[in-house]
Amino acid sequence: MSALLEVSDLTVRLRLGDEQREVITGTAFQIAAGEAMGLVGESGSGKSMTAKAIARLLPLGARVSGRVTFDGADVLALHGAELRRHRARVAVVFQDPRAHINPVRRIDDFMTESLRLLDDVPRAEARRRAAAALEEVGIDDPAKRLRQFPHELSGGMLQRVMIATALLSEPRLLLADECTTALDVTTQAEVMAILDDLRRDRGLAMLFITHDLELAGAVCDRTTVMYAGQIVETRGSQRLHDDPLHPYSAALVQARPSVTATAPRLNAIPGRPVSAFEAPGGCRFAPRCPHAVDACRSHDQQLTALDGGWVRCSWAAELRGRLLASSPASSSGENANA
Amino acid sequence: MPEDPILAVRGLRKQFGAHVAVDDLSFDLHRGRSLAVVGESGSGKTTVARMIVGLERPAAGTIVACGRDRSRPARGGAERKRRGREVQIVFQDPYASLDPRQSGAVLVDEVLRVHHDHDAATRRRITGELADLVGLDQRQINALPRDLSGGQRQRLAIARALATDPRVLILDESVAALDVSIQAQVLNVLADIRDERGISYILISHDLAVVRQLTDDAVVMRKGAVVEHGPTGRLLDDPQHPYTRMLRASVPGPGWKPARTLRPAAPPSS
Amino acid sequence: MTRFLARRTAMLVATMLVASFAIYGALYVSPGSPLSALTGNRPLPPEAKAQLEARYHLNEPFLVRYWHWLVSALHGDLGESIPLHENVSTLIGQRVGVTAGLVLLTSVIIVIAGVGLGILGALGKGLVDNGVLLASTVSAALPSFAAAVVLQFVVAVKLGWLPALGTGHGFADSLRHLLLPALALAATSVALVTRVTRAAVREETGREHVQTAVSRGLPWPSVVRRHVLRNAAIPITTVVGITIASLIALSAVVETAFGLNGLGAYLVQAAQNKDVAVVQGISLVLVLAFVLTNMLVDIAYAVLDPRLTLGGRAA
Amino acid sequence: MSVLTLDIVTRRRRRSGLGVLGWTSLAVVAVAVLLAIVGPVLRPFDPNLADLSFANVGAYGSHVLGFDGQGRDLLSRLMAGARTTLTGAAFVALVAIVAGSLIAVVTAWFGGVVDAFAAAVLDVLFAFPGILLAVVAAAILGPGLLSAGLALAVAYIPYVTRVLRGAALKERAMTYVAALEVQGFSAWRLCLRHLLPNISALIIAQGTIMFGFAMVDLAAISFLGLGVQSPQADWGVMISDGKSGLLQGYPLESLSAAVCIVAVVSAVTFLGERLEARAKESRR
Repeated sequence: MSALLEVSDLTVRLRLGDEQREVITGTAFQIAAGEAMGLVGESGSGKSMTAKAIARLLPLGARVSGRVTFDGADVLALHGAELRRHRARVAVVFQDPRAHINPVRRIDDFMTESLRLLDDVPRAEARRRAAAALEEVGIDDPAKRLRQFPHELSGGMLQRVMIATALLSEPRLLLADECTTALDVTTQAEVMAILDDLRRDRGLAMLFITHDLELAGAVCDRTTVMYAGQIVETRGSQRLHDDPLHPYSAALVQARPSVTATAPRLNAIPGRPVSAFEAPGGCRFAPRCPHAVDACRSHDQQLTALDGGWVRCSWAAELRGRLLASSPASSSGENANA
Repeated sequence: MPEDPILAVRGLRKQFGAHVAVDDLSFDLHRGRSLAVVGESGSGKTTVARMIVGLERPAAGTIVACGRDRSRPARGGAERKRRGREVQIVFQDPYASLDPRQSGAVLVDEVLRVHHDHDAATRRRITGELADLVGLDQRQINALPRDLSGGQRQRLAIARALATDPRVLILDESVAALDVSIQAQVLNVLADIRDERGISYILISHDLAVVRQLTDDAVVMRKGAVVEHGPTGRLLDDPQHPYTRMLRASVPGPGWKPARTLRPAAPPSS
Repeated sequence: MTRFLARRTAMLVATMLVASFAIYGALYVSPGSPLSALTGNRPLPPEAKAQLEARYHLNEPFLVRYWHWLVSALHGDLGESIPLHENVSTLIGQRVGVTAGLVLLTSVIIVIAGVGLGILGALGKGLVDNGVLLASTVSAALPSFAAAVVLQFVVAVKLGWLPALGTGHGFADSLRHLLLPALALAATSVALVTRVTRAAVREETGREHVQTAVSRGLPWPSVVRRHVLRNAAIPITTVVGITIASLIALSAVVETAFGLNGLGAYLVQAAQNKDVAVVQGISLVLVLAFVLTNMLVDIAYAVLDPRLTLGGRAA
Repeated sequence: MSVLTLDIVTRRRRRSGLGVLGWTSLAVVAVAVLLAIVGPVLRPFDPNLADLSFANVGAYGSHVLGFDGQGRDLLSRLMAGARTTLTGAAFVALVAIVAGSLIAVVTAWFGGVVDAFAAAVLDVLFAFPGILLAVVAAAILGPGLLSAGLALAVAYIPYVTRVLRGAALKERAMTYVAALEVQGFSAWRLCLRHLLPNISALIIAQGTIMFGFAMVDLAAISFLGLGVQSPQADWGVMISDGKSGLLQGYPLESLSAAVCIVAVVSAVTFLGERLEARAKESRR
């Protein structure tokens, strides 16, 4: 079976003034139709830029190399009407719905815009569909909501409007970029549930971008971890959580405090996360890795297959099973230069 | 025989127009202990923090810190400064909470000069000690905020708050904006400081995992009212109030599935 | 909206009340008796002086005189010019047309050229944008009187295409006479509007909600029309309105330069002659026009931006 | 490598340096300031010595720019006029900026009633455009640089205050101010040592921009005959004086003064806007 989305050797450089800054280096992954994959990382990991590259929404001046294939089409080569058709079939749900919905137009206009402009659906029919979509995401009195302006709705409600709108255009892939980060926890749970339900009902594929490993694990079959613009590990979500292969994935799993138990001390990762353009040669995680040896710093690491997943660490097989047990970093080390 | 609480809050209330932000809040905080004020947006938890440090004036109720009432505005500079030596605060946004024109060293030095008559050498020594305590090196403490990362800025904000050696430190979502790996570092630093200085924390947070990690007791607020109050461990393992249960059930973890649920008589999502 | 209008109107009335008091009061306390201007500083026989004082209400207390002046002003009577022995309202009526015509023509130029060039620059690339930028920079540095001098010399004196001075008769001739003054008056303002428009459109283009529209596969012209321009219209309307309002006072300079028989030029003359009643009257009219224009801007703003239902404009 | 989007970001390239335009502007301003200081002393001839037989005569011997409509040496008048023109504008900008900063900081700090009152007063003041106020001032105090300058300064205050108050409010809302309040810092110290310095870049930028405006408006008022009075040398007066010559085909007097004003104003405005952009950039 061929994948719905196939990304290979994707490298993105952004232009900042005179500089070209690399933000993604050689990313590669596939998503099958109907599959959900989590993309997890800290700031600077390049996870959001990956989504933007797939939707062709990179900022002006960005340079992209590699290959992105969506449903057989070469995404990076699309332009004009074909590019617009591609964008219509890839729906994006952004982090901050308030900024991503035009504040001076009514919800009605926002939801039905692409139906009316792209598919020539009559206004009344478009509105009927929008109302039905709002009911699906659990919004009462859709007729009233459609007449309102964005500022009259709460953040959680707006995000549900965003999701309903994304589904209206019957996309094949959903890119959810930190789409619940700005919401309250209880609202997040509800929005996630809605998203998960509707996605499964429709057999919609999803790339779920988040900094929260647990959240990704809850709604995605597979999770990919990025660090400094590179993928460091891809595995089934459950296995990644219980038996991580890459020291960084392990560190992420352990750094988060738990709601069920108080740790005497958290397993903090020393140093701070870096972006691709600031990353050192060799293994990019080496400066923060408790298992790093000299060879890590001098040799680039390759993504290699291991136990049904992929990992970018030449010591992964040897370290396996020991990562989660590793002792917390010494306090002097972790204070070094956050 | 328990000693007097370092901070006692009784019947605290605040309104903004017709909107009641905080209603009838009471708690005690003892030396070296930590208390969480948990809630979602609109719960009034931040207003609680602002009232305790004197940035908002309570409509009713009393706040007593170190045996002295602080529910009314300070009269005169001396009282204002004394309050500053009793309770301090660290805010959420590491980018807005530092004067962009001051390096850490200059900032801490100014705070010390306002409060004490130390000579320059003493102030330098204390600044160095504080930098060590929060884990900033020589270069970082002398750098301007714009040259520091979010985590480093937050460490600096903690150092500033500790400069007057307060008895109570309020952490208003202080680790919420940080990356996971940095958050863990700062939480460890906060634990170290408590061990070393016997300071008490009030953690204002929506993050139950962070609450569990750092606090002994917790108050759960919803729309200004207290819904549950008890030891953090018990409260999270065996929540009594339906709202606390819902909060707890919303936290992703191993085996967690989001459920399209709940919200019995809840208001339209906030 | 009704509440907003009511509030805004109340503000306007209050402002005008204070402003009229200030205008009247300031000129009242000005040194030199109004009669001295009339008599050319010659000493007057006491009975003649008393007669004149009674005629012009000069012997009554200040507040009473202000009240008289205000009430008559509300009835359209702005008093009498002592040196000219003529009713100020009549004098204003004869000249208001020229000024209104000048401001109107200038406004049209500003809206068409300023907004048009601004959008062109913002959406255009390379040469187009750089051209707009250059033109607006040069034009921004050209004060109206300097523009007047240059235009008079080049277009009127050297080329002889348009008249350098005077008001003209009949519609077409008046328009011919107003064209150069309007261009001179527009120079700086067009540049300002162009730059603000360009910046506003640029800024809207970078907004997240525009990115959303693009991400949904909408054609770029639709995105520009429905999102970029629609939203940029809010700051553009404000700056166009404020710019037009500022023309009302600036017209004095251009009218003087081109010898136009308008309100502004007349105000300047009256100030030189210490013709207090005329200065008060014209100031009041100009301030009213200015404040009214600003109120219209506020209303337009509220209509364009649904986020502002109540209360004033966010500064 | 496929280039997805055309690059139009190039204009931001030289953000740190001044660039050619910046340096040119700086040079123009430097020359103007120098002229204002030493011009009246260094001028080659007496700027007020009129000889009608030389009226509108072009360059002649050591009279590099020739003569004006009354036969006065044009270059000398330009040099002497620099001082009047620039000091007038500096006075206006200074008064407006000092008053504006003061009002902005005080209202932002106290908010509430103080702020509402100041806003109401400024709203009324806003109803008086600078030129109108200057004309009225001339009618009251008599024409002259002082009345024109005072009127303009007052008229600029609401504009300056509006910009600075916005910045001050933003600064006031930053949590570092709250943190220092909690430290027990006095309002005095916070305003003077933290709030004000942090908006100082914007204050300077506004002052520079206001200087440009003031030059234009003062010249306009002199042009109307209500500002600096002829025969005193001033660029605005010279434009006005040269008008009759201009209509007879002798544009040099008006044009040379106009060029001086345009050059200095555009230079000052360019620098002011650069300062403003930088101030805003650094406050992001």
